[in-house]
This record gives sequence, structure tokens and C-alpha cells, in this order.
Amino acid sequence: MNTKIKKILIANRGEIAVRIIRACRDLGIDAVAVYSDCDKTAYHVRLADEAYHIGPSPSTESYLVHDKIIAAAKRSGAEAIHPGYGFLAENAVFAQRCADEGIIFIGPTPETITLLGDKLQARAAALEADLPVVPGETLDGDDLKAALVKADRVGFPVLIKAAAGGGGKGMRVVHKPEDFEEALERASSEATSAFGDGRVYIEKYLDRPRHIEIQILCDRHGNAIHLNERECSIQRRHQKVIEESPSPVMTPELRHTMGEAAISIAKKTGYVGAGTVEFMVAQDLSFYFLEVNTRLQVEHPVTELVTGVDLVKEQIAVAEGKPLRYRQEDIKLDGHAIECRIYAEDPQQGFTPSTGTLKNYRIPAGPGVRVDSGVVIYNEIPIFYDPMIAKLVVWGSDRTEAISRTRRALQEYRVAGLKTTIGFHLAVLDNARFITGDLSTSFLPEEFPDNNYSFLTDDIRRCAAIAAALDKFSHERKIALSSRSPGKSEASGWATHHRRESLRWFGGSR
Amino acid sequence: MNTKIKKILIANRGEIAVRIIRACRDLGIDAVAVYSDCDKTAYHVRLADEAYHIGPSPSTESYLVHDKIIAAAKRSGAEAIHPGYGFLAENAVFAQRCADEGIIFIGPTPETITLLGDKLQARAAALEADLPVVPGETLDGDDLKAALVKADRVGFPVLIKAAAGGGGKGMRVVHKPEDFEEALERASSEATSAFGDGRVYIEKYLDRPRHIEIQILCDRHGNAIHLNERECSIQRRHQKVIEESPSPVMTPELRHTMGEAAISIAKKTGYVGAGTVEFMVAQDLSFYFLEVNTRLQVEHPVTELVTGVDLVKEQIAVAEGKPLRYRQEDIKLDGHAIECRIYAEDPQQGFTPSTGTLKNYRIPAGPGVRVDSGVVIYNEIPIFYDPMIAKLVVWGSDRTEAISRTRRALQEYRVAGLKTTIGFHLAVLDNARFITGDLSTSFLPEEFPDNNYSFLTDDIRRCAAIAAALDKFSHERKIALSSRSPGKSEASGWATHHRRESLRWFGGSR
Amino acid sequence: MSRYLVKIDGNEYDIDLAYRADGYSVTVDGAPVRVTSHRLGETRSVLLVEDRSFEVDVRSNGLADTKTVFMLGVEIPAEIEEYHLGQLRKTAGMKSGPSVQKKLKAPMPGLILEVKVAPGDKVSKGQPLIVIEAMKMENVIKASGDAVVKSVDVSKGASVEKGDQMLEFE
Amino acid sequence: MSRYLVKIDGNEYDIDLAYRADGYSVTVDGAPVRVTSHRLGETRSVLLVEDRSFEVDVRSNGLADTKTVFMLGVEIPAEIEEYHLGQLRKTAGMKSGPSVQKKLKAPMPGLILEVKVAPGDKVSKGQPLIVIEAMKMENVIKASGDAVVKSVDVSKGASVEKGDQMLEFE
Repeated sequence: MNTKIKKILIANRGEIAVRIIRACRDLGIDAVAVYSDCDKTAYHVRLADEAYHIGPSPSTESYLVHDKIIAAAKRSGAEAIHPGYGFLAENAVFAQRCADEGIIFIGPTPETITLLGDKLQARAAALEADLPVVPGETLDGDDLKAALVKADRVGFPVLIKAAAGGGGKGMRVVHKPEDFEEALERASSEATSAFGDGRVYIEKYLDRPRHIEIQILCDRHGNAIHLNERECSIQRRHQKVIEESPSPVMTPELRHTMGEAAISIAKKTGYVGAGTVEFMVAQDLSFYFLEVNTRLQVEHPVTELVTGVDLVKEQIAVAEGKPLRYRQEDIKLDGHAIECRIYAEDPQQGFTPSTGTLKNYRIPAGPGVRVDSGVVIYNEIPIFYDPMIAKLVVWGSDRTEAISRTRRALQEYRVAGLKTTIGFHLAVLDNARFITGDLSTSFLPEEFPDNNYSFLTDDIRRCAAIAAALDKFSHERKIALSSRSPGKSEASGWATHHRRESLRWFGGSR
Repeated sequence: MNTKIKKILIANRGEIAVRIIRACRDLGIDAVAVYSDCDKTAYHVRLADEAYHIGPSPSTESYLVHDKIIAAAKRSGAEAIHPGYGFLAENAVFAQRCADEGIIFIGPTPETITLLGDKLQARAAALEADLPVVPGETLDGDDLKAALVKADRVGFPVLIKAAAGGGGKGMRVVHKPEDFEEALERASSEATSAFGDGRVYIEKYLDRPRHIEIQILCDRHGNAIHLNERECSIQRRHQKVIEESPSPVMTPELRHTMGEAAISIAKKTGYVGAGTVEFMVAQDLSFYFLEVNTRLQVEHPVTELVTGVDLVKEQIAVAEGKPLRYRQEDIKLDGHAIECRIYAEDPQQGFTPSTGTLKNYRIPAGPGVRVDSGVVIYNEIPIFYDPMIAKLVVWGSDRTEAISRTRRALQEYRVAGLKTTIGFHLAVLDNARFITGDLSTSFLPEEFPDNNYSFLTDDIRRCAAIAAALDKFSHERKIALSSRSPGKSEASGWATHHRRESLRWFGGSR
Repeated sequence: MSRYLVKIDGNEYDIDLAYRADGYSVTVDGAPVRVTSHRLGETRSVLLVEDRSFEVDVRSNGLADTKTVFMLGVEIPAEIEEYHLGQLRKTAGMKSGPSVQKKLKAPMPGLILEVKVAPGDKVSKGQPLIVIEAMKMENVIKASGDAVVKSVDVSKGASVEKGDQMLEFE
Repeated sequence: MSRYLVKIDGNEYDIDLAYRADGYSVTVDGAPVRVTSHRLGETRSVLLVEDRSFEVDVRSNGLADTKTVFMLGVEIPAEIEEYHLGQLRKTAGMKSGPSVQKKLKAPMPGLILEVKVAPGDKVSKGQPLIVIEAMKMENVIKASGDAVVKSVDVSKGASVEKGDQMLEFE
């Protein structure tokens, strides 16, 4: 039962591939990367010990193709595959295929993935484990009229969710019956294209709930522990963008109760490995089971920073058949951690993706700052994948210190060539309600109804205006100069001019 | 007595200026940088809120000139000056000048600095506080003959140390009487040029001792605590290069005893602020007082990582007159931290300085990794100052995890254009004696007698050889191609050729 | 001497730059400002404004009168024009920036999943026009006002780059 | 087809590179090796050797036959020469690299604190010749063997750059 893993293939890309490679290096395990055409110089390829090309850029022709991943694993001699999150992470067919090929899939069993991956079965399992669930209805091939009746029974506003869903895909809030049809159609079509499964169901949409989840870790010997909660209420398009641990509203008693609930569904479903049990928490601190994510979460680092546990290493230890090295009482909760997801998106334009080349890219550093980045300078951000380029995760001795350090780190970031969500995060971290910890999943639309995430002061705007004017002035002077000295090529004149220039500009009357 | 500081001038440069700016930002305090000619685009200038030019590049004409620092502080309206380490950090005259000008000097009182800065007076204070000291002799204007008699009395090998010293400057080990004269002359001359004070003294040079120091923190209200120890035995030229906390040999009892000793000398000397009491620890774990450093140490981050205390913030709180927020029992010791000092030096050539431009510079990141860097890409490393460019500080849940993460982070570093000590650190971290924690201040000469710090395997060498050959081949092909197409400018042809090139090279017979 | 109007976030700054014997002079909205700029390369510099220090990266966006200033972790779009041209424009009562769009351009690169209108269709504000998939999300592009579709320039399954024309209105 | 001898850390590698219809071929010490190189710019690339992945940055040091390969956090100096030239050199019994130095060059930039010898002085191995201060440390440059000083090219208080000639021996 106990296998020493010597080589792991990481069936993913971006920051999570980098994260897993780092864990492998820390364990002395060889890390094998796979890459599509547009990822041939991606950071995960550069950091890995080995790298295998697996096809064209679209993920359906590369990262999602079971045969290609398995072939690369066989060729490299990897004993195990880590799927990261997304792509094949919650794909029971792939997990089964690994088992059939004699490769360790780092995750729960195919049976557990199937059970919990289907939101409807998961709901049933939760009820069996005596967990409170949100009122809702399944749609078993109902036509529109029947579906509307069910929606009415649950009561608007309702949430339409993909049975096979995750990451906000195939999810729609519907406030009025007249918007129901289009939302149902869109959610189902999105679910089909994202998961190959168009089934959706309806849930009561709670008023201003918090999203709080419990990290669990289970071994193959029946041991299961939880590693405290993460508050993930700051969401846009039902996607988390800022996460923290502990939750500002958590009490030791509630943590214990929710932790026990999470462990009970894990035990009920034979869970193995790292996983997350998601809950909605109402304003009165009553909580409802949402779903179990049978994978490593994007936001796992906030848990790592407050517990000191390296979750990826523990995943690998569990996959090797080892019993958990921690008992519940070993899990500490030290200080406070906040994660900001840095997306290549334009927040002011409703978070539309922003592709292009990272003409500048310098990550922040210093006390309390951890950056899990999937990119480096000059990388292109391709259109084919999720636009998250990095995660900034910051630790402080308390929430106040964590917030101020996060703000500092965001301002240290240097990115050029793309729009990012850095300014968005600064605006949220400056928001009074955020600072007091008064969060809910409708926080963003309530506090920033016009998508106006500017945090600029007049002072900063004025300096930016001066920078823009100086740049224009320099360009015009350069053109004037180069037209006067035609013997010199423009390019070299430009470079010389700019590299040596260090001018002092004085106020007019001083 | 209680002052809220709103603006701090940092009378320093490099990584420590950056470190202090970050603490200021975390506290909402405006950070004022000062810079010499060659530092006008340095990283500390870029990160600060304000920046003032203080003269030519040599530190004697800029960072060390009291009048210029005071003038910049007055002009900016800073209420306080943080001296960092080096430069004016342990200069009692400057500390007194600040007091006279009504500016808070972030450090102990001028009287304490004077007392502890003189190694001979410090020794006397330690004896008074019942601390064990290393046998030694002062040289009060002794001629060579008299000095030699004293050295013989102490017994060779002896250590010659500058009375006003620090950082290994003005320090020489002498193994045989016949080397004594030159060493005395060099140490005295170095001490004169470094500290303006040529006085030296002699100490018994202990056999393979460890260097272990205790971090202390004292407020103006008579409270004093210690924040555990740091082991700093890995030294070259008497300069620390790798530090860690906790020490591999420390026991809770010894930590308590040494901590109490450190607090007793702090109380005896009216110490205020953060400071470090340095000890030699013999193989039998007997310990001897060495000196007190009345400043923030280079290696303070290892203490921050295991205690969770931000030492710079606490320095500022003490300077504001606040009582310590921590009691001794609040100070935890969680996990293990290691710091590697990254110098622009060539370790294979006896650590000779390596100046130039950072043509590439990318810092490592990810779990457990903190980088305190004083430079960014394209910065020039000037000859005028200390060649330390950054500190890599890594946390792990135990020493083994800290070592493996440090190794991973070192390999992630990307530097081009300069020689650095990164490879040196990798060689040390791979050393069996280092891994078992069997350290002493003579570790480096014992384990690496020929300065041969290579950690390369044949495998890596072969790949480097292929990279070099491909580069030469490409250059030659480029020259051949450009001579065939004279219509195209070489520069643009080169760029196009290289940016688009992505070639697969096959083994000859496959 | 050059004088510019710079518009950021709806705020306008009147900036005057001139050579002087001992350097340059800068005034903002008529008030003199001490400015030092140390170049770091073609686009980046350390900018000191009245001793306040910033690292800035100014990029031109193809359009001559639009620049993006990257500083303090964020990107700040700035519209810039010659002062006298701006005054002329204002006198003529013209808005700055492009005129109201008769062309619907792709707001992001992506794949056309659905085209819901045809030439000649009357559409009303809020009506779905086109569905684009970008980075795994479906985005419904809706009409920003009432209009009549003149031409449709994309079809289902086509890939578009950001800024590609998708529809034209009459 | 090109064939090179590359010397790293005292180890020599015989590397053969050639064009082929479907790409290139590489052999190291006679054994074929699968190599892929993706360029990242003028000096950097992602190098895959038998699927092992590295990010490398190869810089020329001015000297045509010396390159520095930056990889895995460290710099690796490599001497490289055409294979047939290397063979000729070996047959002639010559050492690779520059001949034994008759000139003493500054090992680092710094300030001359002291010159301890004069033209005509006989010096023996280990004897201090010059003291340079660099980055606040005093460095005593000692004779690497017995020799006679021919000329002294620096004086106390002078600044030297790395590689500047300081002394010449007969």
C-alpha cells in the first residue's frame, strides 16, 4: 500500500502547475510538465524537471485529452499524476483511466468524484450525513413550464446551477420569472460546453449570504481532519476573487460545528486526499451545505499560511498511502491570511478578459508576502485558458496587518501591457465595509454598482498626467531632434537619448 | 512621551531601506528615501513616498554626512530617522545630533550606543551583569612588542578586533606570532578607514565555536523581552552568510539561560529598541558574551518568520513611546527559518566583489519564500557600497523543510550579468555536515578548503555545454545568413530570427 | 514650450512644459511644480514630483492621443492633446474621444457562439445581439440603444480579435 | 555541420551540431541527444535535453571563446572552441586558455590603498604587492609565483576598473 513516488506528472498549466512543481522539488520528487503549443515557453515548463509537448493550444486538444496525458506519463515514467484544479481535476473517467493504467491519480477515488461531482447526489449525501442544505429542486428533463413551476415553488430569487458545475460556469441568478427562460438556456448551454453535461438544478438564492468553506484532509486509513475555514464571499460572476482565513465572523464554536459537519460528509463518502466542503452562511450564522470540491482549491494557500501545513505535500503523502501526520489538535490557526487573485481582466469593463504580452512583470516581495505566479515577464497571456495569472497571498499577525500588507504588496506589483485586477483589489481593500469584515456574496454589486473600482486620489492622477505629458513631450523632442540629425538612425538615437536622459524639471517661477 | 510618527526618513539604501519602507507602508507612515548620485534609480527610491538627493556616490559624501541627512529630514518634515544597519546605525554622535534637532532617532540612546559600541566598555558591562566573556586583552597604545606579549598571554590563535568594529571589518585571526604584525597593522588601518577609530583589542580565538545571538526588544518603560536565538555560524571573512532560527543545538533550557543573560545586559545598559546580544557557544554548549549590536541586524527576518513579530514595526512603536505589546510568554517559536545572503561576489575567487549591470533578475517565490531584495532588473551594482544585493529568507515547518525549500528557491533565482553567491549557498545546503546541523564558525574553511563551491552534476554540465554550443552555432548561422542577405539590416534580421526561432534538434541517428 | 490637456478619470489637467537655461519648467493648472525624471529605459522612469517618488511606465496605445500610465500597481488611461487643439475642439462643442459608435466591435478576443440578428433587424436597447465565448465564459453582447442592423460581419464559429468589427448599425 | 569542444569545470564535451531535413541533429561525445530549444529573446531560451527542461541564459564575455551559461540559479563558465582547432592545439601541446600571466590585472574595481613594490623588485610567491579597497574591504593582492617587477602602472589613491593592468613582470 505504501509507495514512494519519485516522479509526478502535472496535468495542468499556469500558477497551479508551478505550485505543484515547487512542492515536488521540496520533496525531492521529479516534476514533469506538459504543454500545448502556446505554452512552450510558459513558466511551468521552465521550472519543471522534464516537459512534454501534448498538442495544439485549445485545451480540448491538449490538456483535456486523456490519451495524451497518459502517454506523456508513461513516456516519462511518472508513477503519479497531479491534476491541479480545473481541466481533469474532477474528472472521474480520467481518474479511473489512471487506475486502469497503474498510475496514481492524486485525488479521491473515481467513485467519490462521481458521487460528489454530481451536485444532486452530493446534496443527497449531505442530507444523509445530517447536514443542513439550501431549499431547492432538481429538473429531470422538465420543460420550461414545469421548471418555472418548480422555480416558483422554491421562490424567486433563484439560482440555476449546473449539476456538473464549478467555477461559476453554468450558473445564473434569476430575480424575476420573466428572466427565467433566457437564464435557463444560457446556463444549460454553458454547462454543456464546459462540462459536457447540460443538466441544471434550482436553488433558493439566499439573501446576502457569506460563502465559507472548510478545508479537509483525509488519508486511506480512515483518518480525517479539517484545517479551519476560508471566507470566500468576495465574488464576481460567482467566481471568488478575494479569500481569507480565518473568516471575520467565525467563532471557535461555529468552526468546530462546521468542521465536524465537513468531516462527517467526508467520512460518509469515503473521501481520500485534500478537499473542500463549501457552505453558505446566513447573516444569523446558520449554515447550509453547498457542495464538495474534490480537488485542491485555488485558494488553498490562505489555509497554508495560517496552519503552516503544505497541502500539496500532504496530498502526495496521502497518495503514497501514508497515514496523516497531523491530528486535529495539531492544526493551529496562527494570524490571518488574505489571497487576491490577479486576473488579466479589465474590472472597469465588467471584467472582460485582457490578452497580450506582459511587457513588464515584477512581483512584490518582503514581509508576509507570498506570490504564486504562473507567468513571468514577456509571457503572452493566451486566449485559450483561464485569465488568472497569479495569486498574491499575504500573512499578517491579525486581519488589520494582513490588509495593510496586502495593500502594500499590490502597489509594489509592476505590470505593463495588460489590464489586471490589481486596482480592483486596492479599491476593495480600501472599502470601509471590507475593512470591518461585513461581507456577503453580493458585496461587490452592492458596494461597486457601476464597476467603478478606481482608488486614485487627485494627487496620483495629477502625477500620472505629468508622466503622460512628459512622455509626449519627449517623443516630440525626439522626432524634432532626429529630423535635425538625419545621419544618425532613429533607433539608435532614440536609445541613446533615453538611456542617458535624467533631467530635472523645475517649476516655472522658482 | 507618546508621539504618533507620520513620516520617517530612512538614512540608508539597498535591501534594508526597502525593508523599512515596507514597514512604513504597512503602518500608514510616509517613507522618505535619500539617495546618492549612483542610486538615483535604485529600488528604495522607486518604492519610497518621497526621495531626496544627498550628494555624490561615495558614502562619505552622502549617506554618512550628518548635515545632509538632517537637512533632508527637516525639508521633508519627517519626525523620525531610521538608520537601518551600517552607515549611521551605531553612530552615537549622529543619534545625539538627532536628539538636539528634535528628531526621533529610531534606536537606543546615544549613551547606550557609546557604551555598547565600544567593545571594551561593553565587555566591562557584561562582566558587571555576570555574563561569561571570552578571555582577552585590551591594547591601550601598546607598541608591537607589548601587544605581542599580551597576545602570547591570551595564547595563539588570537582574534584581533576593532574596538569600534562590526561586520567583520578590522578583524583578523592570527594563528602564529610571526603573522601578528601585518594583521595588527591591517586591522588597525581597516578600522580607521571604516570607523574613524583605529583602536583594536585581542581575544582568545575559540576552537570551532558556534556564533549564536539573542534578539532583544526593550521599550522606554523598563520592559525587555528576547525573541529567541539565531545561529549565524556560517561565516566567511568573519561575515555571516547563512543564518537560521532556531539553532540546531539549542535546548529550551539553554535558550532560557541565554535569553535571560541577554535581557540582563539590556537592563544594565538602559537599552531601548531592538538589539542583538551576540555569543560564542563552545562545543560543550558553554557560552561567552561577544558584543551587543545596537541596531536592527541583517538577519532579523529569520526571527520574524519563526515568531511572527515584525521587528521594524516594533522598533517604530518603541520610538513612539509605546509599551511593548508582547510579553515574554507571547513569543512563540514556530517552525524553522533560514536566510541566505545573496552577494554580488565570486565565491570561487575568494568572494571578490563582482560589479556590473543586472541584465536579468527574477526573484524566487512560492510557499515559504520571502525575498528582501535591494535591487531590480537593469540596476547597476555600484562599487561604493556593500555588495549584498538581496536576502532569501525561507520558512519551513521544520529544519528539513526549510532546507529543501531554500534549495528550491535558490534554483529558481534568475540572475545574469554578475557573479553571485547563489551557487555557493547551494553547495553549502548540499553539504552533509550542514544538513546534520554540525556547524561552527570555521565550517567554511573546513568543508570547502579550496573555495570550490560547485554543486554541478555531470548531467547539468553536459546540458550547459549543449546550451553554449547551440548559442555559438546560432551566432555563426546568423553571421552567415546576414552576409547572404545584405538588403536586410543585421539588427532586425537578428531579432526576427531569434524571436521566432523555436527549433527542434534531433539526435543524429534517430 | 508645449502645453497639453491631459484627461484622467474625467479630470482634466492643463500641463505646460518648457525648456529653460538650467533645465525645464513644469506648471500644472498654472501652478509651478518641481519635477525630476530619471529614465530607466524606453518607457519607464523614476518620476519625482515635489519630492514625491513614483516608478512610472508610460505606454502609447497605438492611438497618438491615448497613453497608459502604469504606476503603483495599476494602469491609468490618459487622454492627451495639444492645449490649443483642445480649446478649438471645445469652442466647436465637440466631445473628446471617438464619436458615438455606429459599429459594434468585439470587446475581447474570442469565439462567436451565436449571432442573434440579421441585416435589417430593428433592435432595442438591451436586446442580445451576439454571444462570444472568451476564456471559457459566455458573454452576451447586448444593444446599447435602439437601432437598425445594417450589416453583420461575423458568423457562428468565427474567431475575433479585440476591436474586430462584428456589426454595423444604420 | 559544426563540431565544438566545450570545457566546463575541467570536463570536456565534444558536441556535434548539424542541419537535417526535419530539423537538426545533436550528438554529445558521439551519442545522439534529443534537443529542443525555444528562444525567449536574444540570450535566453527554454532548453529541453531528452525532455529535461531548463531555462538558460547564455552570455558572451567579450572573448569569443568564453561564454557564461546562467541556469538553475547559478552562472557556469564555458570555454568553447571549434573541434578541429582544439585538436590542432592539443597536438601542438598547447594549453587552452590564455598563457601564464606576465601582467597583473585588477581582479575587481576599487581604490589603490598601497603599492608595496617598485620596478626591479624581486618578489616571491605569496608576497603582498598591492592593497585595493573595494566595497569597504581591503584586499591584499599577493604574488602568485616568483618574479621580477618590470613596471608599476598604478599609484596610491588611483581608481582601477576590473581588468586594468596594475603591474607587469619580466
